[in-house]
Amino acid sequence: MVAVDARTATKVVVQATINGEPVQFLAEPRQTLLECLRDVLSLTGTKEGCADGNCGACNVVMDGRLVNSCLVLGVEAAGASITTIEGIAPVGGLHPLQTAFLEQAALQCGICTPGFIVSASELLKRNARPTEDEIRFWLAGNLCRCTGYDKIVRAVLQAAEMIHPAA
Amino acid sequence: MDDFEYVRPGSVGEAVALLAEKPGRARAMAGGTDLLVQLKVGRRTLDRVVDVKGIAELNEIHVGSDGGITIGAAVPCHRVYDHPAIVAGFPGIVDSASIVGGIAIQGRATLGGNLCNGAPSGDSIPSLAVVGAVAVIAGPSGRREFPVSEFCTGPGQTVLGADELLVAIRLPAPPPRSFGHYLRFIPRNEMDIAVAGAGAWVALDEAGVVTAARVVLASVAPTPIEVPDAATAIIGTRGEATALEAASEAAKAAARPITDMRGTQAQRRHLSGVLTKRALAGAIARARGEHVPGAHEAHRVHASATH
Amino acid sequence: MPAPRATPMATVFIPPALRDLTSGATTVLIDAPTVRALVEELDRKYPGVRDRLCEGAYFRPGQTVAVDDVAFTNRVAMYQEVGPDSEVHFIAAIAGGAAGASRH
Amino acid sequence: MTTTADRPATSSPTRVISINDGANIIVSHGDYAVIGTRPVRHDGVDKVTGRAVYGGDTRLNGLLFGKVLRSPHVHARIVSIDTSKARAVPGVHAIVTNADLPTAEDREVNLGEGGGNLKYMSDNVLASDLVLYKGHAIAAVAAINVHVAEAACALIEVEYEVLPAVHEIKAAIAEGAPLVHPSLTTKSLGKDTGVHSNITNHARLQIGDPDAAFARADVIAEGEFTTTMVHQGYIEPTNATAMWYADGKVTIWTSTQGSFAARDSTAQILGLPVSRVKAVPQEIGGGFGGKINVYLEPVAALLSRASGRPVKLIMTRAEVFQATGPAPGSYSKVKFGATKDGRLVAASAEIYMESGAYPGSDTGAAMRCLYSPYKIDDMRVDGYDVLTNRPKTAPYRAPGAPQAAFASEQVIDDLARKLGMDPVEFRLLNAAHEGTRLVNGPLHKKVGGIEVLEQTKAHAHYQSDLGTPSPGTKRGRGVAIGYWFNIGLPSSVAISVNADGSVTLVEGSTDIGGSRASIAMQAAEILGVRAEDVRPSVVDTDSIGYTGVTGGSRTTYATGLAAIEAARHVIAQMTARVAKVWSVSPDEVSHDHGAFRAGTRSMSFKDAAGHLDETGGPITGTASLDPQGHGGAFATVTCDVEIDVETGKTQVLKWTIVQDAGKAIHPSYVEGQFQGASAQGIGWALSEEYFMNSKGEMTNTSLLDYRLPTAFDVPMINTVIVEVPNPGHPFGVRGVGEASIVPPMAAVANAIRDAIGVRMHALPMNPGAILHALGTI
Repeated sequence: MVAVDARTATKVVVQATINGEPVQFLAEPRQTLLECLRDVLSLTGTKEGCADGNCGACNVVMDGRLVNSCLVLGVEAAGASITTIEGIAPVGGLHPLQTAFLEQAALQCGICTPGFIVSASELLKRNARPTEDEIRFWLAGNLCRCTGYDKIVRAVLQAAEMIHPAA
Repeated sequence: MDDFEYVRPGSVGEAVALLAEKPGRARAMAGGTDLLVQLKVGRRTLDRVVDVKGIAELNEIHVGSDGGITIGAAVPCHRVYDHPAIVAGFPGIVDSASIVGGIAIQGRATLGGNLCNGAPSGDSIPSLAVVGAVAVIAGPSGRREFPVSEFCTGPGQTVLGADELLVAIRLPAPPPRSFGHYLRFIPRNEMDIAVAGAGAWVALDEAGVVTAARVVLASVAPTPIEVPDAATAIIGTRGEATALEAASEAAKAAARPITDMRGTQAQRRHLSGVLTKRALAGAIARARGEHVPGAHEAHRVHASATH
Repeated sequence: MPAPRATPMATVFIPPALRDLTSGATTVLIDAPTVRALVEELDRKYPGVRDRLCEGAYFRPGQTVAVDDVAFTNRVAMYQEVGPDSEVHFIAAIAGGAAGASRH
Repeated sequence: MTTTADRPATSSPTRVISINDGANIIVSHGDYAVIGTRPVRHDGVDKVTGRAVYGGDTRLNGLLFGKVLRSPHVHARIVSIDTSKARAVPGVHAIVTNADLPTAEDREVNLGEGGGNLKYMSDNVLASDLVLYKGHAIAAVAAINVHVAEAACALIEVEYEVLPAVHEIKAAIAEGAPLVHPSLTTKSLGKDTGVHSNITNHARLQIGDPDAAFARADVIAEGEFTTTMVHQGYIEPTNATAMWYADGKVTIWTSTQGSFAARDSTAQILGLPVSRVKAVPQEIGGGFGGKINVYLEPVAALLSRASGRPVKLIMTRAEVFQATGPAPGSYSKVKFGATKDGRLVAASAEIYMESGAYPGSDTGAAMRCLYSPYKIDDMRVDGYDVLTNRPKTAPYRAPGAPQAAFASEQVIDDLARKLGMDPVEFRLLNAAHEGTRLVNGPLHKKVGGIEVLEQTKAHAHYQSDLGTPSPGTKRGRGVAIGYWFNIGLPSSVAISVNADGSVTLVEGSTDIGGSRASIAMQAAEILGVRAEDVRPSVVDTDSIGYTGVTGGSRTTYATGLAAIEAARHVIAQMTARVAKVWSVSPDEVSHDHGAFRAGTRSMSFKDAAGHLDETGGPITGTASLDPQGHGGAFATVTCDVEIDVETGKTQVLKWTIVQDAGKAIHPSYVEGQFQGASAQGIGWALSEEYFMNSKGEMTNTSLLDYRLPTAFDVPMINTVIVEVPNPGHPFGVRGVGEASIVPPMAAVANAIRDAIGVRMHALPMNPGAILHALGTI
């Protein structure tokens, strides 16, 4: 049954795990995961920069994979485990990447920072000591207009060393 | 975005029935990285989206005893370039799968979706076509197979019927000493759509002479196009400069590019020659057992040192 | 460069847009304590100058003055003091990266 | 989760990873306790954890979502608008058009920093009878969600009478071109010429007699150059939320570079007294000059009045490109003359710049900057503002100067080649300094051009060889210098002392690049406390004195000065209190390095704060000022490129930017300005452009085809901070936000010329253009 009247589009109950917590929310099929996170669940840490997969500001981790949440439907998240920026830091502290971004001044306006930190956290899970080029290739899908990327690369390197200190 | 009904069938039969019920108003979705963008900007409107990620068969990668591999239509790019057998047997396909969009896009986008989107610039289509890949299609009256090299019929148009579902892509067993290589040209180093692309595949005999070859170009015609003359120019040679040059000229002659915001006709025609030469050289080197890096093995030539 | 002066008076540089009123003179000596008085005096000597430069009691939007190499913003320009041997230039008021590129 | 961070984020940095040591050099001046250190910014934790609230994150009870209907035509008359079908869509609460705005008078409005013509500003927010560019706003809908609003927009029926359009500068200035504003005539040198054309203004700046001087020149170089329209590229789309209350008051929540500018512009356009409007600045996701004008605030307010509900509008990326304020395309002709011993003697230039759909562009700033690095006795520049059927242009970081420098610094490069001189030596020989006359009349005050050029020459990068090119490529090195005059404008700050010796600092400057830290550090230096003991907060327009935009590289300078004055006001009051504690007269008590002293006795700021309640109660120091002592700044870029001659693709291998900051308050964020502007310059040079089809419609309206540089496209960016103090600030601060974007495009062009021997005369220098320049296609 398709809603002819846009207002009463059929909502679906979606059950997912978000930042380690079981969550239920209502979503119209057309609402993206990004829209559900921000406007339904008020998790506004995930940002929208383009809505078509070209800027990375909306990146989240879904079932262990980095994805653009603007190109995933909310209803597709049923049964999935999702990590957003709000779930990166441990209780009462910061993730090494968050500390490194602050110490290296790797953000200016900060709108792209959540996306960069989520993306970089996935890189460091796969590659404990990435090179400058490997960091740049992995983060190529995250656009930043303020920093010129230099200090972001330095922050990821510092975080890698904090997580796996050189012998 | 206009609303639509979202369904997630558990079997191929169920999916086919859901598509057949609304011909032209329902469409299969795997990664959705092309489809959702089209729906958002109104380039396509649908009553029903059939999410096929719930169908086991479409998520499988099956390696045959003969070395042939079948890749489910819903297998995302990251599982393709992380799969040892594909990396070993089909490096050209790994070249493509690792440059579709960025890392986040590759978490969702599939080779099946890239093929069904049928864009002339589809990065995976040339590298699948040159290895003789075959599309496994299911419809109301059963299954059929169709060569990838003829799958696209126009910009965004394919042979797939409105009531048909792409189930998998079958890669035939590669003959010995045979590999592919895919290169595209983009103004940036990532996150771009091919201004031009070239997929090449060669098989060598024990003496290192090319016994078989295929070249398919992207972004220089309404569909990806095969260039038989480029293949004949390289067959029987060892990939010397003159042979590569002849193949390059054949590619340029076959190209029918347009001018748009991504590139001019003259630029695309020229690039189709350059990329054919380089893709063939890469394929031949791989067939000889040399390691040829893809764009994802980032080796930008410079040191970032200040001094 | 301006001619050497006998009595202490400010040197006013006339921009190209006003030289038709000053019959081609590029610099003029004016004795006045403030920019407002200087403009009044200039207008007495070369009628029409005040109307070109000002709109009511202020410089027109996009117009201001620099006294001894300090460029003042449009609204405060009239209040600035002028020294006995100051250099005065009528220049465009540009807020640069701010809202107002030069307005006409 | 991985391991827990082992120490709190707010500790000062203990470790800075340097990939290539010597990447970030400071040629330091002056010795301070807090100034020059690198504390973690006060608002940092919210931003790295996703808790910071940006404009788009605004949440209000009963919030409706708006959508704007935009013109599909490049130039047309609106014959009729029928909203009846749209109103019938369930979930639609309000629809507004230009008819809902008060009739705006055709008069200049002063918004405290330039301002503009009220009718043009109003018509640009919602078109009256004419749409002048594709994407021009016509109507807006507020509904229960953005999808319903979108569906309703599609049902608004507009009848157009399509008009001829022109969207390129050269076409717009050609004889018989279609007129964007048929009623406007060209003002030339301040006089109305009565000629109806797309050129709305011709201004000229001249010193001496360049034509005569060219006759005396031994060597002359000249060239014509064009650049295309580009966008600031801020990642957060333009947004606004508004509530029109029953008592006629209006509050707007927005991401803006200037909450007072947003308040005043919105009030003018809505025909309200400023006292009825309050602007609440949320965090801003980048602006670079593009978030000073208001585009959505008045529309959200009208929708709120009509619906009685708060309304939020957020632009899509395609709307940001087509309907905000891009930077103008330009067409420049530049000529320089020099004697055979390398002395510049003559310069002349003509600069045409796009103002877009309404008059007013950046020619004034471009004219002021292009000769400013040099000492030239006879020089002239003519500037022309050219209307085109494109969005009204807005500032983009040193607006106008980068386009002018792309032309002038390439001709200077040619001149140095003809003279056989090293390009840095040639610039040093002719470098401007204190007392050098500027083309608009006044003399340079104390500036650091020579020091910047000397550091450029001495840098390891300039001394290094280019290295062997990869197979099939050519390498080249280019250098260029740029100038930006920076501005002052008013700012206000209030500082209150807490009993524990910490202070709260309230300011109106929105924080785009870490200015909360640089303002707090200046107050801390004066108070003699740690930067971490100052709690800065950016507040709304009802909570602080008037403060100008965060733009023009003014914030750390002007709001810094206000923080210094407010801190001195605190110290004066604390001194009196300490005198009371010691029962001595206030003039016997001195204060320096955080301690009050009288004879042998001393008391820390912290202890003094403990006595406030018993000596007279709380203390607040305030300052509102309109500083006029801002100092200009020079920047050079040295860059190495490698070009694949078969594909025409240019890869930037190495980049070094040297810039005079006067005094770097927080060096990390000063380096960040240099590095961010460099990357924007690289994009502007190599890949960014508004690609228009033959009808004048932008076709690359996504971040896929409008190519911003990615992390994988640019190298590490080496910085050198030179400190030649600006006498107009106690610590010597000069603005640093804009000078760095002036030289990059010219430096890349000079490097490409060095690599392939061909001068590139147009931007972007993309692979197709380079293949064409090489004659390959």
